[in-house]
Amino acid sequence: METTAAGYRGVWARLRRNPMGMIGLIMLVVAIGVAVLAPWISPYDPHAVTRVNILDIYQPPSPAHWFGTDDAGRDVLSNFLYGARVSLTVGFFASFISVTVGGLIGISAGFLGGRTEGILMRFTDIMLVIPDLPLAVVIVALTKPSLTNIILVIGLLGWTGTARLVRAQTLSVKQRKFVVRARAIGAGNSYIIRRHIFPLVLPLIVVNTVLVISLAILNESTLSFLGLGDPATLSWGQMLNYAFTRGAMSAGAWWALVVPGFGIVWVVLSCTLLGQGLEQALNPRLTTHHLAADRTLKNLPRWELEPTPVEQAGNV
Amino acid sequence: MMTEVTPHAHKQPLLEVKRLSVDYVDPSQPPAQALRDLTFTLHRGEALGVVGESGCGKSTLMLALMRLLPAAGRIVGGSVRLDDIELLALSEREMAALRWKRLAMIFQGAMNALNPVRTVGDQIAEAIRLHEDASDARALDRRVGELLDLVGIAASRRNQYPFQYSGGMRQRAMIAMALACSPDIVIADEPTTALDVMIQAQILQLLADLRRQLNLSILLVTHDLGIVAELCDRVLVMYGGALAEYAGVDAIYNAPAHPYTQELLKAFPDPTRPLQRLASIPGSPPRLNDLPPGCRFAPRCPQVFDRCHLTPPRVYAITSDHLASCFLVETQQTRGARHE
Amino acid sequence: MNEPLLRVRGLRKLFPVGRRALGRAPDQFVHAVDDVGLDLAAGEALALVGESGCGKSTLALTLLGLETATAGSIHFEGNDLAAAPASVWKAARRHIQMIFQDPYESLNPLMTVGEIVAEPLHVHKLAPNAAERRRRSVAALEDAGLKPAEHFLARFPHELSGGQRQRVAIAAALVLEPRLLVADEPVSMLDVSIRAEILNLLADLKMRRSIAVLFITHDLGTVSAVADRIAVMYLGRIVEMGTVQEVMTAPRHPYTQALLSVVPAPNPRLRRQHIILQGETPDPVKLPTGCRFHPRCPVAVERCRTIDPPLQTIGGTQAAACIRLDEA
Amino acid sequence: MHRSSYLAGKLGWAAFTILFVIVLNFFLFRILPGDPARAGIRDPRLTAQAQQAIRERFGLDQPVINCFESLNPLTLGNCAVNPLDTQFFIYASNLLRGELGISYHTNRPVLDILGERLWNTLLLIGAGQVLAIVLGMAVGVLAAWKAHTPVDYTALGFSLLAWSLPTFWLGIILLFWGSTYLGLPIGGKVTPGMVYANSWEQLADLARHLFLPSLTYTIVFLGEYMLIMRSTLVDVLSEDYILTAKAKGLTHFQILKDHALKNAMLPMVTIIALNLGFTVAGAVQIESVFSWPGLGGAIFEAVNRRDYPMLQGAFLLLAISVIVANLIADLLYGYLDPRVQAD
Repeated sequence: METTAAGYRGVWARLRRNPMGMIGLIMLVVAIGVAVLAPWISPYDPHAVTRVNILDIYQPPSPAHWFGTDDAGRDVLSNFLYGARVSLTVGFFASFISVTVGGLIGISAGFLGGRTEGILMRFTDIMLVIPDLPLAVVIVALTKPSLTNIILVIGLLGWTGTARLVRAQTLSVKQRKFVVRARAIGAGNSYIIRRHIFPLVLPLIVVNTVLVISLAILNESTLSFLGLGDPATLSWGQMLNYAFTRGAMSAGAWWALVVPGFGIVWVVLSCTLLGQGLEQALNPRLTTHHLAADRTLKNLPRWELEPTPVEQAGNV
Repeated sequence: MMTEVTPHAHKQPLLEVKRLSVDYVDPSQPPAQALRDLTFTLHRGEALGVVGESGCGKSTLMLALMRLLPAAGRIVGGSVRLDDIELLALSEREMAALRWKRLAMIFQGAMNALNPVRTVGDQIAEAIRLHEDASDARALDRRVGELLDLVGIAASRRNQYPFQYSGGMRQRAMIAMALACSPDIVIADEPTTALDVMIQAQILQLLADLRRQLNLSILLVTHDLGIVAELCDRVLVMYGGALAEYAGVDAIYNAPAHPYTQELLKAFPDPTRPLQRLASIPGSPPRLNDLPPGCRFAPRCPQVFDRCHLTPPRVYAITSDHLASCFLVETQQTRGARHE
Repeated sequence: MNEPLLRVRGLRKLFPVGRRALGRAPDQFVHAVDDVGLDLAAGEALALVGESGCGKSTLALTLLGLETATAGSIHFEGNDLAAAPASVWKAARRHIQMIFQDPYESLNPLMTVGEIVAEPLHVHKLAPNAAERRRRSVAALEDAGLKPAEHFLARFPHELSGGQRQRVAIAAALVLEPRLLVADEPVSMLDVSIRAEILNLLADLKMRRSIAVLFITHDLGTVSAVADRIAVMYLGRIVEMGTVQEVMTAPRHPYTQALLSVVPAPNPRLRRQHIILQGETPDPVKLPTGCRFHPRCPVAVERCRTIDPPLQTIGGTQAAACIRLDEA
Repeated sequence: MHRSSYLAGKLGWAAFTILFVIVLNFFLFRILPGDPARAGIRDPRLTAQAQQAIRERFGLDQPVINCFESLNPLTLGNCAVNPLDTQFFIYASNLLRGELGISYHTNRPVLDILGERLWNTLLLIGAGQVLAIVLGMAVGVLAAWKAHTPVDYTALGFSLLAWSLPTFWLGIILLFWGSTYLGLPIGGKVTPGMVYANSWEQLADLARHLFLPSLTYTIVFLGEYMLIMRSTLVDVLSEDYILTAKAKGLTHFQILKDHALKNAMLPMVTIIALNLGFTVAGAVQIESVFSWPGLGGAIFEAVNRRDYPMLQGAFLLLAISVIVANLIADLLYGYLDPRVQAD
């Protein structure tokens, strides 16, 4: 991705005109709002100990429980609202780790080059080929499944893509003449990275972060669904795990299966849309699509032309 | 070697462009008037140089002639006649059949204009297969070899890919491809920019030789007045999407009528007269979506007067073969008329 | 004789090619710069002319310390920089500045004009405070012909035209008050109408501020607007050197003659006989034997295959590297 | 670059990566708390004899590697041990003989179980992946061709949505729908206890079981391939050589077929290869939802049953299959790209 001459200014203006990006942003803001406001907007407290009656289990949606109840007679809506907190926490923290590690490795490899780059990128290539989800499953299964561990595992396995992207971008920025110029002036490596490389790699990192968040959220929900979630918190993935393994299917309790999944899709889709929109806003392509529909002749007047001015001017 | 200005005055031109106008539309901005009322002719065997600085509309002109404008480009008026065919009235299918067969192109930067994953010979053969009967594979193969030979590439290199060619050879291959269907007109868009001076000279020599051999009509689009002086019979100087001056090559260089042409020539270094100081034209070309109300060159013109800022000048004829879009021409003519 | 500002002797820059096999030294090299010597006096402009791949840009980068010389010496104001430690280089860099070919690429798009011009002061910690930096930036911008300078300080490169950008690049070089300005193809990306402004500006800087200019170009046409002397390079070597008058009116090396003959003249009445060299510049890895120009030379004789001619003075200040000089 | 050296380089790299995975697989299980060997000794499901057998087979009395008696808890040991007598070497030589241990759950050799399961995974991935690639690329080509038209926006919207669906959740929803309304089986590969009259019936039963997981797979990856294909092709279509082709008089269809697709396929092959990692991750999710007896399912079951030898073996095999798939893609790339073919 090439950072445009316009820099960061105008990005917001372009993002505002980008329907995908704006829909994503609004969806993400709504999700964050729900997570923050969960204690105030939830009809029930999911942490409260209640005595469960067999009749409370898998109640269909009703005015008391808009989204029905789950396998333990708890209000699905309240769990759903609180679940946003877990997903977003994991998403933000894990992607922070991934992007930091990947960014550092990518910038170092791209900027330093030579042997450092060779070693770092070989390592990245290996990590890229090892399937991360099965590896995450193995690691979480061997350690204690806690939220911190899940964040660490997802974060530390999810940096490879970022590293490759950041390296490629660093390489292209490094070759640009203003970096050579800075060197010719006598600027040192840390100055050049700080002042010339990083600001131009940053937009890419921002776009990438948004996408890494969505991947982290997907991974967390998968781990939780596979029964490797933190037992102390209730994430959307865990809600699905409980529903799936505790008879929601046979009970026909679609609400217990649909609602948490909807939450995951909402957040992941919001990040995906925002990421796409941001990329287009940061990197407006000026390329031409050569097979675009041919509209070049529209509005053409008939070819019976009045005499050209040249002919009129015939005072020769 | 000097070329007479009007060898074809009474013959019907091969290509006749009248009042061609092109806009680029952008929903968030007023349309850019990339080309306005451009009128010129091209005769068989003639080489016409289209000269102008970046953004003057010369590339737009070339794409409009081939009807290859990008999606944002609109031909909003005018006529392009090849013999008796009105190109702007053809359907897309009819136009496609005519492209390359009669109007071929040599693009700038042949690295990108050749498909990197197909062999050079294959890309040349493709053009022939498309427009001519090519059922005889042997003959086709021989033809490709001859074409490469014509541009000075060993026929044995037909099975190589563009990346195995040097920059100069890619440009030669591009020329061979342009000649594949024996077109009437070859449009060359900055065919030598980004090439070294010596390779540039080789390519220009090649174009000149081919033109003589094949009686080609060449439309040479360039920013380099020197190249035009070397190769062309007539010159169309463009400024801000419109005709500034249009004349035979000798008149343009030795009796330029438009101040823009005059200034451009002063800015161009002359190797035969070293140590002269170059003149520059202050300011920059107009933005095509925000044109001045009067003459497009008025803001930079050293001979500007009041009227230039008010209305755009028409195209005036100095002689039947020398046109310029400048009020000065009109003034001189009326003054001349009064003196008579 | 006075010590010139810049004295280069026997400068060589080789790039190894291919893979190093198990600790063995590479046996093939790109001969980018191969035994080059030149002098440049204060306030003098030397044009270094050659086709792409002749080593002229590598020579510039080596003079700026962005490439390390393989052999030879670079004496700048008496100090040999070729073998100098980083600290000497850092001090010298204040006095040697460079401007690049592409003004769209050589300015950081995210920095304002003010920041770009003040950057060298910042890096060398030359201005005690922001006001001083600003004062000197404004002065440099005005020297580079951007007036009023205040009008430009807060603008970004993309808001400027190509010519203005190149002026900003020149201002950023001038702010350190350099003694040597290396200009690598400074006008080849600019439109003709703007080209002259920049060339004239360089000529003025040379005259008024006695800054030495090393003007690198492939275009012999633009040389005379700036330079006093010309050095023509072919495959890493200087093949001809002399004043502009000498070289442009009476080139002696067949390569220079050919190069000059193909510069398009902007007038059809001046169409001249072109000496068009066939083929392309040979691979700088496998250099021809003898004179490295002989495979393309229109006047080569048998001896040229074996004798590698040195640069020899012809008369006046002109020198050329050709064994057939005496015959002509 | 010569084609043979390209080939050799890629093969060597794949071998090195597999070696790395083998080493990782060993140390991961010894650094993290759940050491399968030690856990195995304490596993109440095993008889004392079996435990003794494991002890010997894995050299559990031996130090992990030189100088380290054990890694978790970290215990230093003798550095002068014959390297052949360490657990690592025993693990490696066992591996060479195809000895991956014995499943705690079934008491069968892990290798035998995995051998059966590998084919099931390949069947599932193969069916889903081929369909997703073919359909995804076809829709992607269409969207790129008709970029910025309603066709494109519809395809794009669908793809972004599909990309955002958690695989397992889509699986659940499809399973819920398919089993309720279409009467499809709720999981497994075959109907238990069913007697087939002929092999057609057996095949039909397999197809019924394969339908929903394959559909899930196809939908999820369809979106991804479509997005990649579209953006790659849009880039290619803005190249100058496409304009050349148009100037030559080729129709849009000819340009797509003869010029754009081959250029777009080069990056596609690489990207598809890199995606295989995620593809396999998808197998874990789908196989657990549909109780499909594949490698992913094996990992899921092994986690729930704390069946460490199975977990270790399944992970190893899964990682190796991804590496091999990547290798195949690299070789394909070498075949497609003339810059590798040449010379």
